[in-house]
Order: sequence, then structure tokens, then C-alpha cells
Amino acid sequence: MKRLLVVLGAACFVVLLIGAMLDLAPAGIALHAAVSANLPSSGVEHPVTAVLLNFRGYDTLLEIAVLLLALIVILAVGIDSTTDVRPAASPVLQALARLAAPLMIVVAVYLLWAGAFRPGGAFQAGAVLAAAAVLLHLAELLPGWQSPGARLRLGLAGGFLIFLAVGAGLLFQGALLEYPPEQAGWMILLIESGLTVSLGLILAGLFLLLSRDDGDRS
Amino acid sequence: MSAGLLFASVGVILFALGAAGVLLIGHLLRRILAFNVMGSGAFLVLVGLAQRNGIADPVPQAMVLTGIVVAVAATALALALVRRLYALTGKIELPQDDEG
Amino acid sequence: MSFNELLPLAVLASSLLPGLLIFTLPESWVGLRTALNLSGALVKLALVMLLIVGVQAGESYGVQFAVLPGLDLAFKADALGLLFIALSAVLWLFTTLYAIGYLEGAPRRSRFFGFFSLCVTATMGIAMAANLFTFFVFYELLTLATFPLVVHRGTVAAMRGGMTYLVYTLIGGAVLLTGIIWLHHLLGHTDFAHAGIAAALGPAYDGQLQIIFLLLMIGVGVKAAIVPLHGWLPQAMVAPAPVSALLHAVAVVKAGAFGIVRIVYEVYGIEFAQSLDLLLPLAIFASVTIVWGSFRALFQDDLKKRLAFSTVSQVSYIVLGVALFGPVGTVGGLVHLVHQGIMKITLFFCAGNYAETLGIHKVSEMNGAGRRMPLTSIAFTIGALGMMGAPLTAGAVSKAWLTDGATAAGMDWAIWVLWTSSLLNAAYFLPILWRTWFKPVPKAWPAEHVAARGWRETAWLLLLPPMITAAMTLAAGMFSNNQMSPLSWAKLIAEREYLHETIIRTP
Amino acid sequence: MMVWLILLPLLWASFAFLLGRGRGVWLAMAGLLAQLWLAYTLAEEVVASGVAMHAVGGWGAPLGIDLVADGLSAAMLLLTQCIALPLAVYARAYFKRDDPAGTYFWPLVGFLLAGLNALFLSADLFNIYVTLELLGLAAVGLVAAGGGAQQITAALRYLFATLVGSGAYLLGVALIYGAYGTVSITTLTPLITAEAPDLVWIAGGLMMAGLMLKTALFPFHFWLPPAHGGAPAPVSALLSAVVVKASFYLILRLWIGPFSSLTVAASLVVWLPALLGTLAIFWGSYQAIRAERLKMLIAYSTVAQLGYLFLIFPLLASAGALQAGIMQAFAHGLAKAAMFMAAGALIKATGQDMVAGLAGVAERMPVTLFAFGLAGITLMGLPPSAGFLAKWQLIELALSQQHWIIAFVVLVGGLLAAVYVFRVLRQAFLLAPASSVMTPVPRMLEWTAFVMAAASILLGLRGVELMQLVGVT
Repeated sequence: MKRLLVVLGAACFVVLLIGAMLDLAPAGIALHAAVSANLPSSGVEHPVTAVLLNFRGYDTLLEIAVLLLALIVILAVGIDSTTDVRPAASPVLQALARLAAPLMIVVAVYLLWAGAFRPGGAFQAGAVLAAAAVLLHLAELLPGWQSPGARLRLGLAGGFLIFLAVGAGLLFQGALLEYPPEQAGWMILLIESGLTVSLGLILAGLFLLLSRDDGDRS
Repeated sequence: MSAGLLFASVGVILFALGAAGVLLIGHLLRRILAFNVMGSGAFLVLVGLAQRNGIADPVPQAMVLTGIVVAVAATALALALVRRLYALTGKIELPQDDEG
Repeated sequence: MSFNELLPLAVLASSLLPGLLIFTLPESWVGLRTALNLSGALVKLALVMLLIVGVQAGESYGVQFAVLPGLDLAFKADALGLLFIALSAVLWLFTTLYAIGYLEGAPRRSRFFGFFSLCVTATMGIAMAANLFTFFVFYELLTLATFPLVVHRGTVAAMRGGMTYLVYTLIGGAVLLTGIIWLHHLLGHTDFAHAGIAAALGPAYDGQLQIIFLLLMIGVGVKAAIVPLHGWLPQAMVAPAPVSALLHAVAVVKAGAFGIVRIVYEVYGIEFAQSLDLLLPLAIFASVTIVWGSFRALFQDDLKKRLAFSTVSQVSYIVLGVALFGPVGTVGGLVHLVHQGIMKITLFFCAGNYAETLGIHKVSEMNGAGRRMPLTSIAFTIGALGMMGAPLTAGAVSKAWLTDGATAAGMDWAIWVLWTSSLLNAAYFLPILWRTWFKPVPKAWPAEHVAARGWRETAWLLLLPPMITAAMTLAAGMFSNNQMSPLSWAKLIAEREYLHETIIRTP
Repeated sequence: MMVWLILLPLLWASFAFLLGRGRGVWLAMAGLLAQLWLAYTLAEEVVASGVAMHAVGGWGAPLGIDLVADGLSAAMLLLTQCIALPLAVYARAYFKRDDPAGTYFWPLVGFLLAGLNALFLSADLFNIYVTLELLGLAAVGLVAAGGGAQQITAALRYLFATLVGSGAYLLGVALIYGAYGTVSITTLTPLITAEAPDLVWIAGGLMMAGLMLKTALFPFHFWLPPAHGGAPAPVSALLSAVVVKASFYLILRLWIGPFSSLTVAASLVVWLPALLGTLAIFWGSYQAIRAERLKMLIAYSTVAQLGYLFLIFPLLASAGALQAGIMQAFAHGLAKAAMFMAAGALIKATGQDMVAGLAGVAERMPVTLFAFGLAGITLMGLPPSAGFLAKWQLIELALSQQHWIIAFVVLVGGLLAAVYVFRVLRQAFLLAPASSVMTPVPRMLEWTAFVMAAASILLGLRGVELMQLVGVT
């Protein structure tokens, strides 16, 4: 009964909404024009990066907060040692991982640098770093994490704090995150570098904290 | 219909599917997946509908990137809770009683 | 802030502050607690004296604070208010003395006296409220402050009584609030004023005003224990004697009666109320209550229950007086506001003494109590005679003015009501007096707590208050024409209300 | 300056995290104190010189994101900080050393407050989505932190509810962006007219539904009682007092802002929230009256009290309605926080959380019971209290617009509240059975609760300034 109602409701919703979409007049405001108009003074050449870190950088700031928060929640909830049985990593995988990990780091650095003028940036770079960590972990070359120590915590929160510091610093000479066009470039690069490391650690942490097991308890 | 509208329509369908899933599925892992489907649907609508006239618009793209990261965070959190629940009760489903 | 603004606030503070302090005192600090209580009561009395002198000299005291835009918490000390204030202030002093003696060594006294003081503060607020909003604030505060006193004993029976009390008062409060807000919506304010404020609205609103009047009367009628809203009063008898005294004579029922006075005279205005045909129904309800209360009292063996029903009946004398259109009836009602208080508190003090000293709770146990406790019994007798309206007592004065008021208002049937009630009063009081004085002393009292020491039949703190109030009952009756007597004050108010030069009772 | 209301909590939260498990109390205290001061000065500034605005990045809407503080936001910010500081003091005394629920408590609270403040200030629909997620995840985390199976279950229910809610909201935002090419509230408000395409109506519906789910408006309330009833007392207080109000604030903000012309166009729509609110009042009160456990009783009372907030929607024609709503939000916020704090102390002392087990606390813990009683007065809407003023305003508005039914609901709701409040007080005034033992609790727990309750009473004696603040639009 409930099932039926929900399915019917969903169906009606789809029909209605798509119908409404089809006879929709073009939007009055064209932000992409505004973006390309202001791109030169944004400090980066790639529009998406410009929106992410300059025009709507504030969204990104809060979003990093969300990510860090999720990690803290996972720590606070306390993951207890439920031993998930995992087949021992094959030597092949281990060799591959040893090979791949450094390459991935290089790729990450490239992505970070490329973000300024083409698709890429801190998120992609961070994700690759995290992937490397996960790969190493699956190859049992990197242990899962216990509650992180001071240094690791600094690494996790560092990127966010740099971002905050820059934003707050700019507040004193204007608005929050209001980069002076000439310095915008390096400031954004600084933020992105910080984020790359922290995002890598956080994303890796989300995995490594969840997937730690008795073997790793120290 | 333009490619953008097509994306958007697919997005709507995915959203509806996901929403129905979250409402109907008891198994928590699958429910989390359903939530992700739902989110992706919303993201598709965001990029698709905004660019239905074929002109690329970086703003919704950036928004979707932000949204994705948020969704990742939410998913990880949900998984952590599910895992904790499994550790405590050995179940991957929510009990039916409501009074809590 | 000028002196005339501060004085009303000081009157409030003189019981509020001691109350709040007492809450924080540890149980064992009896001395400091007693000191706070008495000093509060005495200071209040002094302040009230100041007010009385001032008001007689034509001074006006008032102050207000904005709570919301267009909504003020406003106080004024006018003649009518002072009648009630003076009564409460005086009786509070004696009740405090009595309670100190009554609760000697009992547990949870800090809590008791704390709420006790809050109770009186609320009463003062009701008396000095200058608009219906303020009146309501303190009216509900009174409910909240009395609840812990009613359930003070913490027994299941006490809880039942307390809950009944709440059900009645809270629902009544909601109805009252509806009426007040409705009126506030129509008028934009609810300030009390001589000759009323409602008339300003014009004939188009008469219908609404009648409904509002009904709502308001139900609201205050609950506390005034008008039949059929009186059910809580006998239930609340589970409370300790001082609390019953407070409920019946000083605070709760009086707040209800006083509310009726304020609403009829200063919200609607007596002429306007008459023109809306509101007084006759009110008079009828009052009469029904008077007779029904006295009638029920006949069949109560529990002494306090009998007194409770007698209260139900007596308080409606006030309402009847208000409802009798004409200055004479007004004077009768107002003066009875005071007289009933003095007489009824005497009776409750005595009932408490019987219970505390000899463990007497039932009328049937009172045989020969007069021999064992002469002074208490004399006080009780005076109070009872007063209730019957015997000559030389305060009751006689009230009754005389009320009956003449009835004639003046052309409602002769009301006279019959009064006489029936007097007969019934006699019928339920005389047997008690007969037993007390003329029945032989039983071998053993139900439970004798205090042994007699010479003339001191019981603790003097229990003995003194009823004797004083009994004396006051006689004084109010015999010197009713004295300058400071309740009667003269009631005349003063009635003059101001009707703007007549003087009011002469045609014998 | 308003920006610091967002940055400060983020800062002290992260530093508390750097300090490690169970650390950072004093950091939080200092931060909260500063925030309170900021919120207060902001409110003063708004009253003095009208709506305050801050264009993040200096771009300005629609390209950039604007932060806007009008009377409504300033009031909510003030309420949040006013509740947060005493709660922090309470929480410090509440969590024992190495209490599992206490290990990252301060960072989580910091992020929660940052989310709240950011939400109240944001004037950008998508940015609001991010703040909603920040808020929601932090809240879920606080419920789950160190909890047992029951808490985790409650947290998961809560999580899915809030995720679906924000999902629906996000889809709505996507549609709005598709239709108008912007998500800035200030830019949108003039653009959305009564002739708006159906898509916009659907978008509005989605956003409202999502937010109602987050506000736990009946019938979306199912997740609230277990979550608020199961969490540690300080968390319950925070969630019930402010977190649910945040999504209500958004509904109100959108209702009278961008979607105003829609809500005016469809005059029947205004009755839907009021209807649900009414049902919430009756159902919530009924459940509270039946509840066995003290904290469940309080949680269901929240369900009921939230109902009042939705009664204002049919009355919004006159300006007073907004003020009545905010007064109710303040009254419930302060009182409910106090009530949960008192309940926490009672539960710690009696070692159980059954209503039936409270006999004798009136004698043993007068301060706490006073706090509970005063909070109860506000919830019942008895004078003098902020709740009474809210009730008064609501009824008078209802009468002035001839919506008798609303006045009636408010009055009956008050009486129902009296039933469940006095259910507790009655039990507390009973004499304690000789067997009962009570472990003493830190004074701080009792007094912070008392202060909070007293505030909800005192506001009832002076509401002028608050109303003046809310009046600034």
C-alpha cells in the first residue's frame, strides 16, 4: 500500500516537473556573462575555479567545514573494532601500489597547478591523494587510523584554517574573501595547496577511520 | 528537446527514484545509495536546466562540485553511523518502534 | 521616578522581596525567616497607611511600564483598590502570625512562607491593577502561587484537591483572557476608569460587549466561587488552616469578587451595565449561589467543609450588592468585601485551633469544646453570629445596607434571598454553638496535641489572631460610622462612583 | 562585524579540534562570550541604522554572495547566542571527564553554531543549502556522539530526515536557478511574480516541504522525539531550542520574501501551515500527556510548541504576526532549553528518567524544580512570561482578522500544555518514598537552568525592544 502510494506519487511528480520544465522561458539573468566579464580580476583563468574560490568562495569555505565536520563526527561517534575479514593483499597489488602511489602524488600536484586555467584544482588533487592513500591501505602498506594524533589533526584542519585565515585577513581591508586582483592569484594558490593536503587527508581519513580493524589497533 | 533539458529530465527521474528509495528501502546501505541517487538527480537538474540553451555556465557547475563534496561528507557520516549501529546491534536496519 | 509612582511598587516589593529571600533560606533558619515575614507585613501595613492618608487627601498614586507596544503593566492605588489592599495587608499580618504558630516545627516551611508571600504580592497586584491586562497578570500569578500551598502536605489527597483547583482556575483564566483580549481589541486599551470605558464604543457593539461581559464574569466567577463554578472551593479544604484562611478571606475568592467589582464599575460602568441588562442576571446568579451555598453547608459534618460552603454563600453577598443598581447596594457589597473577610478568617483560625489543639475536625466532635477552649470558642461564636448578621456585628451592617439596597433598586425579591440565607446560616451555625457551649465535655478529645496552661488553652500565636479579628468584627459593627471604618470608606468609594454628594440610608 | 559571527565559531571549533578529545572548553567559552557581544551590538546597529549588508568577496549579488542582517535575522542571532552561552556553562558541568559523549563536543557545537549564524545571515539560496547541511550534520553528530544503539538509531532517523529535507530544498534551488539564472534572494524577490511559471510553484513547494521536514512540523515530526529525547541533555536543549527554529526561520524568510507574491496569489495556501500547526499542537500535547519518560514528554512538547509558530502564516497580512512569531520563538527557545537542562539535572540526581520517579524532587532540588516550573509557565502561556505575550499577540491578531479558530487553538493549546507540565509538577510535589536516594548534582547545572527559565519570564515583562528590532525590515 505505502509502496504503491510512494511510487505513484513519484511518477506524478516526475511527469509534472518535466512538463513544467519543457515550457520554461529562458532565464532573465545570464551569470556566465558576469563570470567571464570579471574573470580577469579573479586571479585564475578557469571560470569554474574562479567561481569556486573567488566569486562563490564563501560556499567553498563552508563546504570544507562540512567535510572536516563529517570527519570529526566519525571520530566522535567512535568506530569500534569490528574486524572485517579482508583477504590478505596479493604481492602483485602491493607492487602495483608501490609503483602507483608516487605517480598519483605527481598527478595530484599537476592537477592542483592546472586548476588555475583548466579543469582541475584542489578537490581533484585532494581526491587523487586520498585515492593513493586508500590504495596503499588496501595493499596493507598503510595502516588504518586510530584517533589521530596532534600532527595529523593539524594536517586535517590545516587547509581549512589557512582558508579561514586568508578570508579573515582580507576582512580587515575590505570584505570577507575580497582578494585584491593583483594578489588574488597567489592567495588562491596558497589556499588550494593547503586544501589539497587537508582534503587528501580528510577523504583518506573518512576511509581509513571507517575501515580500521583489530589488526591495526596499537 | 535540448541536451540540457534531457539531462534535467533524467535528473528529475533519478531524484524521484532516489526519494522513493529512501522512503521505502529498509536496508540502510541501500538507503544511503538511494540518497546518493537522489542527490545526483538534483545535481543533474542544476547543471542541465541552467544550460538548456547550450551555453556553458560555470556557476551551476561550481555549485554541483560543492554539492558533491557535501554529499560525500554526508555519505561518510551515514556509513559511520550504520557501521556503529551494526557493531552495537548486529543489524543493518532501523527498528520499527517509534516512541524511541 | 516620583514618590507617588514609587509607593505602589513599594507595596508590592514589601511582600515580594521577603518572599524571594525566604525561598533561599535553609529550613533551619527559623529566626531570620520569621523576622523577614513580620517585617515585610509591618512595612506593608505602614505603606498602606500612607496610601490611605494620601488618597483621602485626594492624592493619586500610579505608575506604568510598557510591556509591548500599546500594552502597559499599570498600577494605581485608588479608593476602591485601597479597600482591598488594606483588608489584605491587615489580615496578612495576622495570618502570618497564625501560620508561624501553626506550622511550628513542620517541614518545608521556607517553601510555604515563600509562596505565602508571593500570594499576597499577587493579591496586592490585583488590587492595584490599573487595567485588565495587569489585573490578569496578577490574577494568574495568584493561581500559580496558591497551588503549592494547597498541595503543601504532599499527600495524594492534597494533590487531588490541588488538581481540581487548577482545572477550575486555569480554564477560568483562559475564558477571562479571551474576554480581556477581545475588549482590548475593540477599545485599544483596557484601563480602569470611573464610570467605565466600554460605553465609549457606541450601540453597535452592545451585542459583543454582552458576550465579553459573560466571558469576563465566568473568568472571575471561578475564583469568586459563583455556583456552578464553585466546585474547587470545598476540594481545596485539604490545605493547612492558614492557607484556607488566606484562600477564603484574603486572597483567592476576594480576588474574584474584587474583579467583579472592578469590571462592573470601572470597565462597563454601573449605569452602562444596567442599560445592557447585565445586572439582573448577575444578581440572579449571586442569589442562587447565596442560597445554594448556605443550603449545602447544612449537611457538612466536616467543620472546614461547612465553613467552605458558607464562604461560597457569603462571597456572593458582595456580588449581589454590586448587582443591585444603586449606591446603597454598592456600599453594602463593598463593605461586605471587608466584613466577610474579617469574620471568615476568624472562623478559620478557630477551626484550625480546634484541629491543632484537640484534633477536632468534625462538627460532631465539638461537644463541650467551649469549656476546654473558651477564648477560641468565644471568637468562633462572634464570627458565627456575624455570619448570621446578628446585631452589633459587622455582618449586621452589611446585611442592613444590602437589604436597603435591594429596596432602593426595586428588587424586593433579593431581600427574601438575604433573609433565607440568614435563616440557613443560623441553621448551620447555631447547632455548632450549642454543642460547643452546652453539650458535656467528652472523656477524651480525638487527639489532644497541646495541654492547656492556665488561661492559655493553646499556643498564644494560635490564640491571639482569632481574638483580634473577632474584636475587629465587633468594632466594625459597633463603630460603623467612625471616620476610618470600612463603611465610611465604602461610602467614599460609592460617592466617587456615583458622583453623589452623600449617601443616606433611609431607615 | 556580522561576518565574525560566522568566523568565530569556525575558528574556535577548529582549534578545539586541534587541542584534541574533550578539550577546548575555555576556547568555546571565550568565543561564545564574544559572539554574544557581537550579536547584541549587531542588533543595536540594526535598530539604529536599519538593515546591515555585507557582500562577500566584494562582488555583490547575483555574482557573489550577500550576507544580510535585518530585524528578523538579528533577533534569531541574538536568541541563538543567548541560549548557547549558558548551555556551554551547563555542558561543562554536565559532561564528566572522558564521557564518550563529551569527546569532540566542543568542535561539534562550534560548527553547529557557525552553521546557524551563517544560515541566519545568508541571502543566497544555494549558500543556505550549504549552511543547512553544516547545521544538520553537526546536529546529527551531537545526537550520535558516544551514544548507544538507541541514540545511533535516533541519529540515523534524524540524518535521513534532514538529508531528504535538504535534498528537496536543493532540487527547488536548482529549479529556481534554471528559471531565473540566480539564487540571490534579494535579486529574486522582485522577479518572482504571481504569474510565475508552474516550475517555480513546484520549486517553492519542494523547498517548503523540505524545510517543514527539517522543522519536524506534523506529520514530519516522527524523527524529533527520539532524537531530542535520546541525546544528552545539553544537546537536546540546543536542538529543541534553536536548531529546529532555523528551518522555521527559513520558511518564514522565503514565505514573506521571494515567494510572497505566490503566497498572496494562492490565498488558501496560507491555511496549510496553520492546519498542520494545529494538528501538531494537539498531537504533540497528546503524546506529551501520555509520555512515560520525562525527556520524551519535553520532546513531544517541542512538537506541540512548534505548531504555534505555524499559526502565524494566515495572519501575516498584518505586521504584528511576524513579531508574535518571533516572540513565540524566543519564549519556546529559552523555556525549552531551561526545561531540558532542568530535566538533565533531575535525571542525573534521581538516576532514572521516568516521570513517575520524580516524587520528592520539589523538596530535594527546589532550584531545579523552580526552573522547570518557570519554563512550564512560559510554555503554558501564563503571565508573566514571554509565552504569554506571544499568546496575547496571536489571539489579538486572530480576533482582529476574525480568525476565531486560531484564537481557540491557542487557548486550548495552552490548557493542554498545562496538563503535561502539571503532570510533572504534581509528581514532584508528592512526598518522596523513604527508599528514594538522590545523588547530589553540580550547582552549576541547577542554576544555569534557573537563569535560562528566569530569562523566559523576564522577557514577558519587557518585550518592547525585541518587537522594535523585529520591526526592522
